Amino acid sequence: MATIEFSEEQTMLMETAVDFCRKQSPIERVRAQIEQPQSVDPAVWQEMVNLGWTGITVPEQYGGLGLSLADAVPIAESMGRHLMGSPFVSTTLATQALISSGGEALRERWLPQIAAGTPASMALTEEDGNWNLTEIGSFATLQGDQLSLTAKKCFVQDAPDAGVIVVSANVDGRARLIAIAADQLPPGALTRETVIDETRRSYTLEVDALALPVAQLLEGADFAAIERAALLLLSAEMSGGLSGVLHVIIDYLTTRKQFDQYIGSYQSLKHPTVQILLSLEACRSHLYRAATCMAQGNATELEAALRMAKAQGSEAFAFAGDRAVQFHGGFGFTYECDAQLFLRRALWCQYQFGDAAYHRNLLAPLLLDD
Amino acid sequence: MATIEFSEEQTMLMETAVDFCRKQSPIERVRAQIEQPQSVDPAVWQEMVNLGWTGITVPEQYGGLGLSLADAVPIAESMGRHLMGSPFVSTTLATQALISSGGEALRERWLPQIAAGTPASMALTEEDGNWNLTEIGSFATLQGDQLSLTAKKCFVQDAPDAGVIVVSANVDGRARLIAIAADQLPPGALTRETVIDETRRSYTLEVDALALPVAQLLEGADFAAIERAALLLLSAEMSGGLSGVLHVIIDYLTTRKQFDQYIGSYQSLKHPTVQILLSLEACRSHLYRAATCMAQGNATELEAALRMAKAQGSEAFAFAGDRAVQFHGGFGFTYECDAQLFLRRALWCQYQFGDAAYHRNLLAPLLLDD
Amino acid sequence: MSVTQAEITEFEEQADRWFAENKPANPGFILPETFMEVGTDQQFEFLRNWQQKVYENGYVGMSWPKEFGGLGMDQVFQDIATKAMAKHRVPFLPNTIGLNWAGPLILAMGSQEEKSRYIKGILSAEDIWCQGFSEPDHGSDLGSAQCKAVKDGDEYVINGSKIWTSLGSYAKYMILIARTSTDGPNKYAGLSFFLAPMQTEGIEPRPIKKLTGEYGFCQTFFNDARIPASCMIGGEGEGWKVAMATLMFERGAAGGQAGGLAMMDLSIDDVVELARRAKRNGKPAIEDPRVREELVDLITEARGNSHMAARDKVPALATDWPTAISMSGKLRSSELKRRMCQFALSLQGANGARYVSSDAVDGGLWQRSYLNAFSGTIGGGTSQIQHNIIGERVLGLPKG
Amino acid sequence: MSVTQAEITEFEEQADRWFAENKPANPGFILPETFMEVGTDQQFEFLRNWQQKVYENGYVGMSWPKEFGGLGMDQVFQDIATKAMAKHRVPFLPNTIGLNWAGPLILAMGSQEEKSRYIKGILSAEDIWCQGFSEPDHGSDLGSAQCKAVKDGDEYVINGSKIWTSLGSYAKYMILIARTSTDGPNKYAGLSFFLAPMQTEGIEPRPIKKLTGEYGFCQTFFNDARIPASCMIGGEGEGWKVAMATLMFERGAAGGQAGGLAMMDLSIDDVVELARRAKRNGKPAIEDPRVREELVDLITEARGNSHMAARDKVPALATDWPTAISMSGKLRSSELKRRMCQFALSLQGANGARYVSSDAVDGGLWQRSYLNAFSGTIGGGTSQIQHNIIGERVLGLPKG
Repeated sequence: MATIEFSEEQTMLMETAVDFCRKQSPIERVRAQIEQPQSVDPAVWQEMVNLGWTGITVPEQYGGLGLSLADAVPIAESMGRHLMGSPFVSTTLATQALISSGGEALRERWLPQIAAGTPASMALTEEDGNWNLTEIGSFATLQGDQLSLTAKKCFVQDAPDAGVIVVSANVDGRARLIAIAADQLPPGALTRETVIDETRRSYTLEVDALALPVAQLLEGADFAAIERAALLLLSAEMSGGLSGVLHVIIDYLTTRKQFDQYIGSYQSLKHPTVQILLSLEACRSHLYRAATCMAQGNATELEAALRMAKAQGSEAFAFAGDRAVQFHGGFGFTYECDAQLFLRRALWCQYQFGDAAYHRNLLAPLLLDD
Repeated sequence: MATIEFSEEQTMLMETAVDFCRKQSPIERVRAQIEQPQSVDPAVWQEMVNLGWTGITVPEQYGGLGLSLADAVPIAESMGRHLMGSPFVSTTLATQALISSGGEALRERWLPQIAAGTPASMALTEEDGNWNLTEIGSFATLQGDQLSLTAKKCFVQDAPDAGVIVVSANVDGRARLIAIAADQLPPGALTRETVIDETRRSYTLEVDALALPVAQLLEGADFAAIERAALLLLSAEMSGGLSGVLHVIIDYLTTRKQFDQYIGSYQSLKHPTVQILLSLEACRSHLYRAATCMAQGNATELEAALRMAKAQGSEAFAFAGDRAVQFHGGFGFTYECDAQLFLRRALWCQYQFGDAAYHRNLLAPLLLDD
Repeated sequence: MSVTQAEITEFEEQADRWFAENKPANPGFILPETFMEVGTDQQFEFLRNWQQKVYENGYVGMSWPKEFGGLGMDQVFQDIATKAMAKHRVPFLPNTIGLNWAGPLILAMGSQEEKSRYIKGILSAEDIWCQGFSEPDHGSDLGSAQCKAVKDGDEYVINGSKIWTSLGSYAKYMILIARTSTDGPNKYAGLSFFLAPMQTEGIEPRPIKKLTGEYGFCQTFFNDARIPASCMIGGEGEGWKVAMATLMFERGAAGGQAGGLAMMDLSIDDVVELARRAKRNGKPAIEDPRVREELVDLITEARGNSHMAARDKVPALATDWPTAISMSGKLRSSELKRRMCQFALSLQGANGARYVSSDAVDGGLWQRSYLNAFSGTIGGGTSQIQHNIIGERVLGLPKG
Repeated sequence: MSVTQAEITEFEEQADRWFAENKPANPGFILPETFMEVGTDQQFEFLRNWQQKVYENGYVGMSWPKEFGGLGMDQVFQDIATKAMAKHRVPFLPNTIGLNWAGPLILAMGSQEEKSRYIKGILSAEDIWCQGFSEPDHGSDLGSAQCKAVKDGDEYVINGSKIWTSLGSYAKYMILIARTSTDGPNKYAGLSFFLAPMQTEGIEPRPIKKLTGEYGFCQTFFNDARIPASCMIGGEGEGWKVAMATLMFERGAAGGQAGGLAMMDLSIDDVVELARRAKRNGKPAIEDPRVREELVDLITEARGNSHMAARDKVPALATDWPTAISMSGKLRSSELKRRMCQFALSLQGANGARYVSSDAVDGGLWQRSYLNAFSGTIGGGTSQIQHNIIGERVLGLPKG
């Protein structure tokens, strides 16, 4: 099997996604959406649903396309390229959780709704910002056929729009997952968070002794599968974002003059821009290597491939965002300049699901110890 | 007390040293000396002796100048600037060992000779390259008033010229120091080593059950003092070396043309050269801060100051040497170009007495833990 | 004036006590770190009140003449008071341009009448000052200023615009460089210097939204704005000379500043302290070996910078490039600050992605500081331009 | 020719066995890693003998025609043999220019007589070949070649010099680009291509001492050197075309290479393996957390490079800058190699300061490789120039 494979079906998906995001998410619309309560215009979301994107990894028996998560990569990448906000990533993650860990009843309840366009979300991280998904403080106690959940979760994306939120909590001393329906949340359970990437809609979810039927406890608790999905989709967003910010830099370097020369002719700007290009090429290659491993079911190499993609991409995108601001000079210091949008996106991506140092630390035993 | 102090006496010493090394060590002579068996021309060494340099830290009662080791800094720095080889550093280190750890008898025996011009040396490091001076495999057993020494020591500088070599060895389970006179070494005990800095004369010292009077065992075993002295003198050599290599770079950048422009006008060469300048300024500042702490007897700050000087200088000099070769293009790839002499010197300095990572590791508790 | 050691010691204790007792409580919103970052009325009023209180209690303008509102004391007392402010990490005094630029200039070159009119308001923060030197597209090159001042009777008519005007919306006066002539022997000769009243028809400061999402700078537009000819300080065409003198005051090289804390700057010690509190994966960040190595490296760099300043005062230890240290100060400190703040985010785990809000570590201070740090690496000549300047002027490398 | 899977499997086993059994013992001196690093007669003789043995046993030139000394077999067998050489880390075949440049060229464009004269000696390493393209001061810009060839009867008289001639002192022939005319429509038009005999009066290869202290390159001087006009390959003025064809052979794009291992390149796996053996402070370097993080980073970079090559073959995954990967190959691999070797020294504690000798870790291989690595970051256009080229040709940034 080839190191990197990309099917005709994936190629078609990519062409659609590239085209869609370019048209639906020009930078003025990204800026306008920042002022809106939702991360995406409902009409645009409906178009994404019509394209089948919310059901892309939902098995066919539940009304989805039944494709691999690798097929969601070109979509997340194209959205990252155009800084498009939307519940796509959180919905796809929740879908993965339900597929890998939910029992038949929960799958039947939620997957058809998701495929039909109801957003979903995940509530994993807590106040201490720990990236280890199984080290959590929230907990639920079992009383007969009822769960009593006490939880404070952070960075829950697009929570008010989600039909279902999959929440992690300790149950009997083990990290488990619970699917909560939107209408089960008490008023005031969700509070909007201020996060660095203004295209996001991030919420704190807080409940105290919330009673839930035990049937909402997911059968499995495959946190590794959820992390894998998150790393793949985040790496895709970063790869797209890197490409986007590189375009912003090149546009400025080829149109702005200083001392009568296009500033792109100065090596102090040109050479780091080349470094950013090469870091993008690396990022995209790690990304599609990881996607290929996932599609091929190559479990041996998948974890390392994903952590490499996240580590390399996090550093590269943050560097590119930082340099993009710097290279724009005085204009770069203004909110009006698009560089800051990408820098903020890069910082978001870097600090969700583990930064470069975190993943390098986990890569060491995978790569160095036999 | 000021952070950095420099007396009139030190200023005069520095002026002499700068002048002497410039005159005695032009680059052609450095290259010519590489082919010679010794690290310095005996006549030049005699002039250094005449200037009082071998006795600079030797107490007056033994015929020296009785100055602080801080006063040797401008000398080592100037020698580094001109890539001058000589047993000065190893002699001064051995002097420090005898002063800090030798008893009265050993001091009386060796310090006057050293002040009068007999080189001395230290034998500390072993085959495994461990930088921790007290973790050693060589050992001596005590039998009555005789020591029996079995040792293999590496990187013993200018060993054949040394009147005395201070050797570290385990005695009764503790790391100790033993002063061996040149005429006590059996034939074949010294083997020339091939080291990356060709201006050095480095030897392996190997003895098997060599019998020595117990009086040659130094009373104390202040390895920390020896390390401090080594770090200070090496940092001084590196500061000088950085300045030297920067001159080599600037000379080339201001005389060599490519595409009809002086290559120094290209930002890809100009900007890293500025980085090298700033790293030199940092190196020199750390160096003279450490020297000031040493002269002031500021034990609280001395260790950190020295390790910072060594860590920062090691990295900066190695970077500068590497860039110097690169910036000379095709000529930089030839032995004829002086850049390689500095790169080799930088690698030598970096890997003697601990590289940057080693010292940062030791700095962490000093700087971060109360 | 001779000052006794006893007086010094007594005042040190007094100042230390006063700032300990009067340090304002946390206002419940995040404060700016410098006068260039005042983004809300709330922040501005808080800081203005603080300066007023400091002034009323005699801790700023201590060495300025009594007749204009100062205390006429020896400079040593002001230095002690300023140190006490830094020690207790109280808020900075926001009228920076007044205290450090305009005030010293007026005291040195102004008329009796000008001193009476301006000085006291500077100290009490009643009259806020701003600075009009930079222009769009000309960066920090003063000589290229295009903003025009044309004399018309006893007025000058100003047209053009100035950029990066801090506190522009709050300022009563601006120190303004404008071009009164274009046919001098060089581009500097046609400049003049004004103490311009901001409440003038035709002067409009428009706030610029920064990449942080906050305000703090204006672009100030001049549209046939008429100011009295008497606002000029120095003669017509002497603006460059006056500006250079002002910059000398700003850099403290000539003395004369009113004193007082000018910024609440983050130092590497703050980052270390953050590393003790902030958590990565449930453990204090400072326990992570990689974090420790990086902190050591940053401390080494910061100390190197401070040792450079000390070494620069020892002529024998000036290197072969004696201007290297002084010419590189801005480059070194601004780049270090940017990297330091960037690194500080990595100490916070997933919370690195938060922004200014009560949920964020230190209220989002580090995220905001990282974005604000670009003002140092961009303003006053970008780091790229600084490299050129040092390469060419210090090392003698050929121009590009 | 059709090859069966059984034949392939059988040959794989045979080649694997032969190289396992015939891998030369450690010669007791450090071997070069490429043909550009052959510095001593001892090294040269060892490698020449090795190539001869490989040839005599039928593992090189397998796909070249039988009548000229090859085996006339399918290319697939050669590829298997070459892989087996790499797998067993046997020495490389030193006649690189002959096997990969001159040989394919002669087979493609040469006469029957030329093939008979040259090919067998290339394979057996009896006739060593060198390359005369680069000139001093013109770097890798072939078009600027100044070395002159003037026709005089049935000879050409050569004057000028060529630089970086590997194996120049051992070579029997040189593939030489020289200028036969200066008045063509462009600077490429006046070039011609020769198969020049090195044992000619007036041709003098002078060894260049490299920064490693070793030899491996020559500067070759031509002083009224007369070579037969029949040495020209391609017509007069067609040198550029022939050279470009030759470069295609070298890059393997056109096939036709004799095969065989061309270098013993160090990979990141070798560095990891070194980290297991080498000690820092008495412990295997690989146990040091900082070393581990750095190794992970280097592995990530190396794998990124190899994944790039794979991705470049998928047209749909070519980015907005489709030539980025192919144009940056040399820059990426040479800079990685330099940093990798530099890092390898830090794994050795105080022994990082040793040099080529039996006491050094791996005989000083890493120190020498680090210094030799500059041939990659300097030769064929420095890394700085590579950045310019990529910035301008791939990203469309303006020229400097």
